[in-house]
Amino acid sequence: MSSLKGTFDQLERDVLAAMAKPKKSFWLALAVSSLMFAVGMGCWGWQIYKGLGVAGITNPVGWGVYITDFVFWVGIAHSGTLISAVLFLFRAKFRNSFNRTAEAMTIFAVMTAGLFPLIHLGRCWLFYWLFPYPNQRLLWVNFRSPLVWDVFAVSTYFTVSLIFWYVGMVPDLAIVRRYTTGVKQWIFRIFSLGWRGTRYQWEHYGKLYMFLAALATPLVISVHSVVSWDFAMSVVPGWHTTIFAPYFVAGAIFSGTAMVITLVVPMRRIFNLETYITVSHFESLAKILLFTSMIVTYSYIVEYVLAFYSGHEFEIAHFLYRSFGDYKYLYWLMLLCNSLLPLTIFVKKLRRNLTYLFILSLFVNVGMWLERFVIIVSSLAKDYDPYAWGTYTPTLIEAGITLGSFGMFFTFFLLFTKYLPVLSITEIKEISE
Amino acid sequence: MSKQWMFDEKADFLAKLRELVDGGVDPHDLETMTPFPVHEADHILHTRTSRLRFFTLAGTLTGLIAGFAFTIFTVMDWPLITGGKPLISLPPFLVIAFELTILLGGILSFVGFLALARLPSVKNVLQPPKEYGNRFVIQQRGEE
Amino acid sequence: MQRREFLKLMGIVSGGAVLSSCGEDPHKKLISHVVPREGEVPGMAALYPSTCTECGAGCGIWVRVRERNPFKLEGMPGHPINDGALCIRGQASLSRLLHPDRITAPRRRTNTGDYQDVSWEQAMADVEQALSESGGRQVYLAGRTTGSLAALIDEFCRTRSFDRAPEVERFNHEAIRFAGDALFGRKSVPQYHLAEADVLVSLGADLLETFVSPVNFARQFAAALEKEQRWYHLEPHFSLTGNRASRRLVIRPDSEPYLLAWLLRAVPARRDLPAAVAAAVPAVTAEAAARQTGLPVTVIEELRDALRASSNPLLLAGGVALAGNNGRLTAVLAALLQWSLDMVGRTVDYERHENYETVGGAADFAGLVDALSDKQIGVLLISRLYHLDHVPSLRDALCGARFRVGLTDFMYPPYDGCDVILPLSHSLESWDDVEPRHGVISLIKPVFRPLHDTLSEGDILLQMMNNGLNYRTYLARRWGTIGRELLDQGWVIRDTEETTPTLQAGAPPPVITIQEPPADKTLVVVPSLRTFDGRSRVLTLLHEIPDPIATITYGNWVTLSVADADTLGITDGQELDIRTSGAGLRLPVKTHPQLAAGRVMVHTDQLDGLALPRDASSGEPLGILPIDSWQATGTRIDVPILSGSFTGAVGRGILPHDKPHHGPAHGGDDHATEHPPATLYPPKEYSRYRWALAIDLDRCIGCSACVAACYIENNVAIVGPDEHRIGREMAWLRIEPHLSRDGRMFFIPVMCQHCENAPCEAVCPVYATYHGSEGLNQQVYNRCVGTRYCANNCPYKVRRFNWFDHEWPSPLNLMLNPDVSVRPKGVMEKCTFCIQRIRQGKDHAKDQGRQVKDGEFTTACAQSCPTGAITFGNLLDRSSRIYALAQSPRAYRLLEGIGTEPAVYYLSKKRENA
Amino acid sequence: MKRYLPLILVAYFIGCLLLILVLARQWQDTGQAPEQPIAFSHPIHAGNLGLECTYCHQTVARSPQATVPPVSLCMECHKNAAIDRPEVQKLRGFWERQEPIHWQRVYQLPWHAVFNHKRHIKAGVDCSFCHGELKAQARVRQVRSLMMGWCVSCHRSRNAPTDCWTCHK
Repeated sequence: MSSLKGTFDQLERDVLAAMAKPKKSFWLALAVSSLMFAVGMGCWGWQIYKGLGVAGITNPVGWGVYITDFVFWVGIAHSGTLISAVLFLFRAKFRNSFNRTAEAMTIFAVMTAGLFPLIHLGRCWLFYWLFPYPNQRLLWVNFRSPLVWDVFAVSTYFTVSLIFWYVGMVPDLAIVRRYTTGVKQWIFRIFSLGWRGTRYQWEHYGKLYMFLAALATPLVISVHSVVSWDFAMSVVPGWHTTIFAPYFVAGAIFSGTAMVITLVVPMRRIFNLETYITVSHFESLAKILLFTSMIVTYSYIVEYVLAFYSGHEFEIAHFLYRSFGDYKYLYWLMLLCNSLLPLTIFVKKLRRNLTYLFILSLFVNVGMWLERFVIIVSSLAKDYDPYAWGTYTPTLIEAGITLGSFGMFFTFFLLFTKYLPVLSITEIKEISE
Repeated sequence: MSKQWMFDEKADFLAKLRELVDGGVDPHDLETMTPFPVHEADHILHTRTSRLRFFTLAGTLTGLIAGFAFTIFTVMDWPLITGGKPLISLPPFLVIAFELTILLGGILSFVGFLALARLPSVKNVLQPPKEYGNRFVIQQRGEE
Repeated sequence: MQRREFLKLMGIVSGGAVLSSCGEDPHKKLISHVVPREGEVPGMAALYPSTCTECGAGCGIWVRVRERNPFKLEGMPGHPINDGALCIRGQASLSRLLHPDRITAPRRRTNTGDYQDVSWEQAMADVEQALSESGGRQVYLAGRTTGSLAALIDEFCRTRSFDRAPEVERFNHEAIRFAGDALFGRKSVPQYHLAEADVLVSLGADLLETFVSPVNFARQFAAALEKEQRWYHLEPHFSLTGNRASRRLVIRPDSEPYLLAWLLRAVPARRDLPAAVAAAVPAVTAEAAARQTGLPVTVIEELRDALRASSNPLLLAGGVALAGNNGRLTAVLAALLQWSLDMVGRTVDYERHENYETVGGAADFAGLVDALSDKQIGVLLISRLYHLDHVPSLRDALCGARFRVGLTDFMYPPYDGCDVILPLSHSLESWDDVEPRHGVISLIKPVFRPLHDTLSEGDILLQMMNNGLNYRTYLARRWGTIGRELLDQGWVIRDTEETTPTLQAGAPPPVITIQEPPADKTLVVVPSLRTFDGRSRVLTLLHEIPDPIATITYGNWVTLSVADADTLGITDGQELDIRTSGAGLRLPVKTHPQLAAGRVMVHTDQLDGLALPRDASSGEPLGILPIDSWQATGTRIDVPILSGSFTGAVGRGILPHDKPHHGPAHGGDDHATEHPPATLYPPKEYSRYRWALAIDLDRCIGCSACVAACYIENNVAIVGPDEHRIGREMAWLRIEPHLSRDGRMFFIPVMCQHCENAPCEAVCPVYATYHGSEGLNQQVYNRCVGTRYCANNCPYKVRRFNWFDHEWPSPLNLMLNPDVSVRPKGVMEKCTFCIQRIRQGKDHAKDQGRQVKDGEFTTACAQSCPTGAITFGNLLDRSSRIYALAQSPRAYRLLEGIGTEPAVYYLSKKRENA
Repeated sequence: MKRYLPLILVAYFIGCLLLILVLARQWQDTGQAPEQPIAFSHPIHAGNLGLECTYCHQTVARSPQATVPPVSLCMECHKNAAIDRPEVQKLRGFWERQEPIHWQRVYQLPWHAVFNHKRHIKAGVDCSFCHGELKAQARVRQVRSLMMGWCVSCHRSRNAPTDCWTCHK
């Protein structure tokens, strides 16, 4: 079995084994996550019926858990395309082990993220007013609003990521086509577009993939920049700062990488993909994690320096409030998760310990969620007018919808692992010859 | 009638290919099917560089121009002042133009790819093509 | 005027067909009139004159009516009491008319103690039967009554042989009337001409809040501001009135007699006091007066000098100054000073006194209480009583009557157990007049069909008198020659035969002894700006608007000084247990930086049934109570405190002369040069109008009338305590109390600032808010999808989000302003500068082919403001008041440093408190 | 069967699209003409008798609302005129009961819009521009969509204000 064909056949069997008849544990996981999803949808339905008041958001904190979730999920969405596109352009070979997973994560995270702007709308049934389409009212949207940029950025990101993911999958779908029969085969026949792997197909395919990677890379950066501008474009002390774009991009990559680790560590074990996803691959990821953690920490410091150096009363008051005010525990917990714990990765032993990495990635996920929460909520809670100061406590509805978003994400992700090849077979073939 | 060779190893496949081209077979008459892109074969066969870049360029340029044109058109169509900013405020419009550049660039690249690679191939969807597994295949079109 | 002509006139105004309201969606129907009402144009608001009856001040109002529904009350310009302004309670009183809890039909008490609705015939028959059967005396006990109704009640009592009990009024100013009676033989409350005085010394009287005629006083205060009047206000606690005086002097509670006695001797008399009187005034040295009052000698000497130098002074005592054990004495000494400094007849007016003669003091009810306890009363008829907590003996004795007939609009506590309840029409449903001040008659006219099966008190009495008259004809007959003027103008000033009294020979009480005031901690009971004596508690809107001092909306509380809170280790919202004269009070606290240590402030209607000790001489409940002990209970009560911080505004560019400094480039105190326009773009040009608002902080007293006016004008939703606790109040306009760097309290009305460079506009994705062509920041409700980004980005935090659909329980929905939409859930809303009024004003001007004239119309807040603190107008009109104010060196704008260029100009205070 | 699966799918999507189009068309149709409590005839009054619109809709030029006439106005003529007709009998019934007539609104604006008849009349907009030729409408029918775009196009063409708050409240 030393022939290339033999190696490839083995590879295909290994990867496609994950698509075999699912085990009980899969069904259990699916049931739990879809139940969470259903709970979230139920909460949302109740919120639509009663009004946004069922959530805890209030004056002056008009954005709370929902926007936190939105930024969190957009952040999660970042690593997928980053790992795929940027590492592709850098010819970083270790990307092949999890680019498919990461891209799938991107798609599902963007889908999840995309729901939150709708959920947080007071009248979500009118969400289509956010799109510039010709209508009888002769009205357009306000292109000066960062929220419209969001609409464009997130939908572009979704579209391009979907194309990127799909294109990368076409040759693999053609492989699956070979292994399936009946209706299932029909579906794969349609979605593999009749791929044959001729030399011109490969030539165009290679160029397309490269262009998409080249387009996606600035897109990745722009999307989270735009998300950060939702805040930076405002006048709210604590939001209105120029470092937000790079700060948020780094934060997104940080949280996205953590989420990749969170997802791939168990997946690797469950689907026995140890041959293809090695500890060294994780070590590379851990280094990204460490690097971005330090950028994020640097940003935290710069924020404070900017505020205090500027001498701007409102900024100074805000940053004192952020670290010593109503949300101080969340703030210090965030620092622990995002700045202190990742420093342990400097120790080689730890960054090669998958269990440790997995636990650390969970902390980072929590920390990054808290970061967004702290930025959003504490900035709004005390801004200019002392009379209007207030605090915000999330309600069960918000918790339910957040839970539902995790449910949705994992539901889609579980279905993905079952119905699509979780590794890029073709690319592994390419490097393993 | 066409001829067909199948190989389990890439090296054998490349050797045969080189042999055929050196033997005077017109590369246009040779079609290969491989489990992954084999760039050496492209060198041997002098495969044309893909014209996909023109699609991408067209898409990005369209997106860029459309982004500015559309945003400027809408503010002129119903001029509404917000935040004391001028009607045509280019910095925010740049964001839209940028996103549209990427979006149309991406979409047109994909469309271009489908067109150039003749996908989706209806024939191959309705009737699955003959599968060669993970073999490297050379087909030579014979003279009719 | 012929009587027939007069009746015809009245018939036209009140008569005509009545629109029957039906359950169908009115928007799907076009309902015709059967006969049109003259002068009424459908789709346009009509104004009808009437008088506010929420308290006894008798402010004239215009009732705005559209499609025969009254939807807004406005002060009547030119009215002798309020001249165009209306207070917070007056504004809110419209909802009394349409309150869902009003009694809708006569009720009879059944054997089980429940009430059942009966017909008027039945109810009246029951009363008649009781009158014929019950035996014993028959007594008529009513709240304060003036005008024709008072005369009719007299007539009724005569013909139906009722005894008329003294009238019940919580704030009966007993001490003032006692002093007037004792010194001048006039048992009435004089009218005070605040505006005419050049030096005003007020002791305790909360002139700008509840005292006698607060709107009138507030207008006079505004007039006095123009004259640079020197105003000293002495009070033990903290009040809006004290805050607006040129000097607020905090004195020890109940220590006023020392000061007054000293002043009586220290200020040279302009009219001699009889020797006996002069001798009776205790000799108090300046040091003793200073020691007793807690004021420095220099300060009381300044007072003396100011009074001495004044050509037309006014000194008056009222409210908490008369609520202690020395209350009567303080009033007497104050009246003596009024005489000695020649105020009587000039600034203290007994000719046109306030009509309080028929009001009873607590002691006056003793006879009735005895009769009730002895079961001598057969039929007791009670009318317009809100509570009797201040005469508990009477309250507890009421059930001693064999048969009780209650005339009321709500089931207030005194009506519990009444045998028959006769529902009263609201004053907007009935004909009447009031005479709050001697010779000042103000018209009450129906503008609304009786909503329920109710009658006016006059009609009920006339029915019982069975003389074939109805109240309308009775009034017409009584008015006689003044009727025409009254109907045309809404009010009439009759000639008066009263004269200015002189000091009676053997006037003052023989011995004047000052009782020792409470030494240490004191509970000060004060009337509430929002609920008066508690009667306005039924008006939900008043709970929705925060008390301007505590910024608490719903619930009861006590106000505590910051120092005491520190010693007690108690914070806002924690419960304090106070023991005073044996009784206890447990309420959450709100700390206030302006309250002196050792004082606890509580509103009269928030005592939770605490029985107040009584004054030994007058029997009146005391308002100054020594606190025996206090302690924090450790319980936390979630009262909605709306203000995030009283003290946090310093250095934020909210208060005048209080700019933040953004780095070294800017600096200095002059606001005009500090911040150059923070924009790269050329300023926006306007063609005809640029609407703007100016708010004079010198005039703003914090009374919150504008807030109530705004609520009603703009259909702002009432959301209730639970929403308030988490910060979801809907007020478009709020009064923010802020403590300045130098320790003064500012009340700053904040509404949408209609910024030139509005941060909210640029961030709305759907153009739901944008800059209109006349400079308004416009919020298009139906375009709003509810991202709330605008609210986040508003530095003034004036935008309100509809977290739920709000309901106006029927029939409150009738008072919705038809020109303003009711915002559905999920939509952002905010102050519009009353765009509907702008629209109508421009519409009217356009009909005449001209521009809008300055002052032609104004916003609801400006219209209601008793001190004229708010000015609305067009900045492009160089001759307008708003232009002049915006150019004033006093003008500044909130948070100028962030470059929003607001259209609301605030004018810093002219005269500085020391 | 399996062979036709894609075709079925395509047909399904096209079907959905068509359904949406049809519904959209249906939704746009505005020609509602509800039945009225009295079958008042504009052709007779405005057409045959030649009454001016303002004879009955008296406030159209001085108020935001055109208003339906009060019953008393109808009765000024119908005390004597055409009293035998059944519809006039109905009218007299209302009058005798002194009961307002609840007409069905034909031209109905949504809650968030204001409309000022006076301004439009004074700007020279003919009644028929929005209400159609009432002389020909036996039963009054909504002839214009009253949709925002319709209002705005006219405002634009006549240089009338297009500030949102001109019409929105």
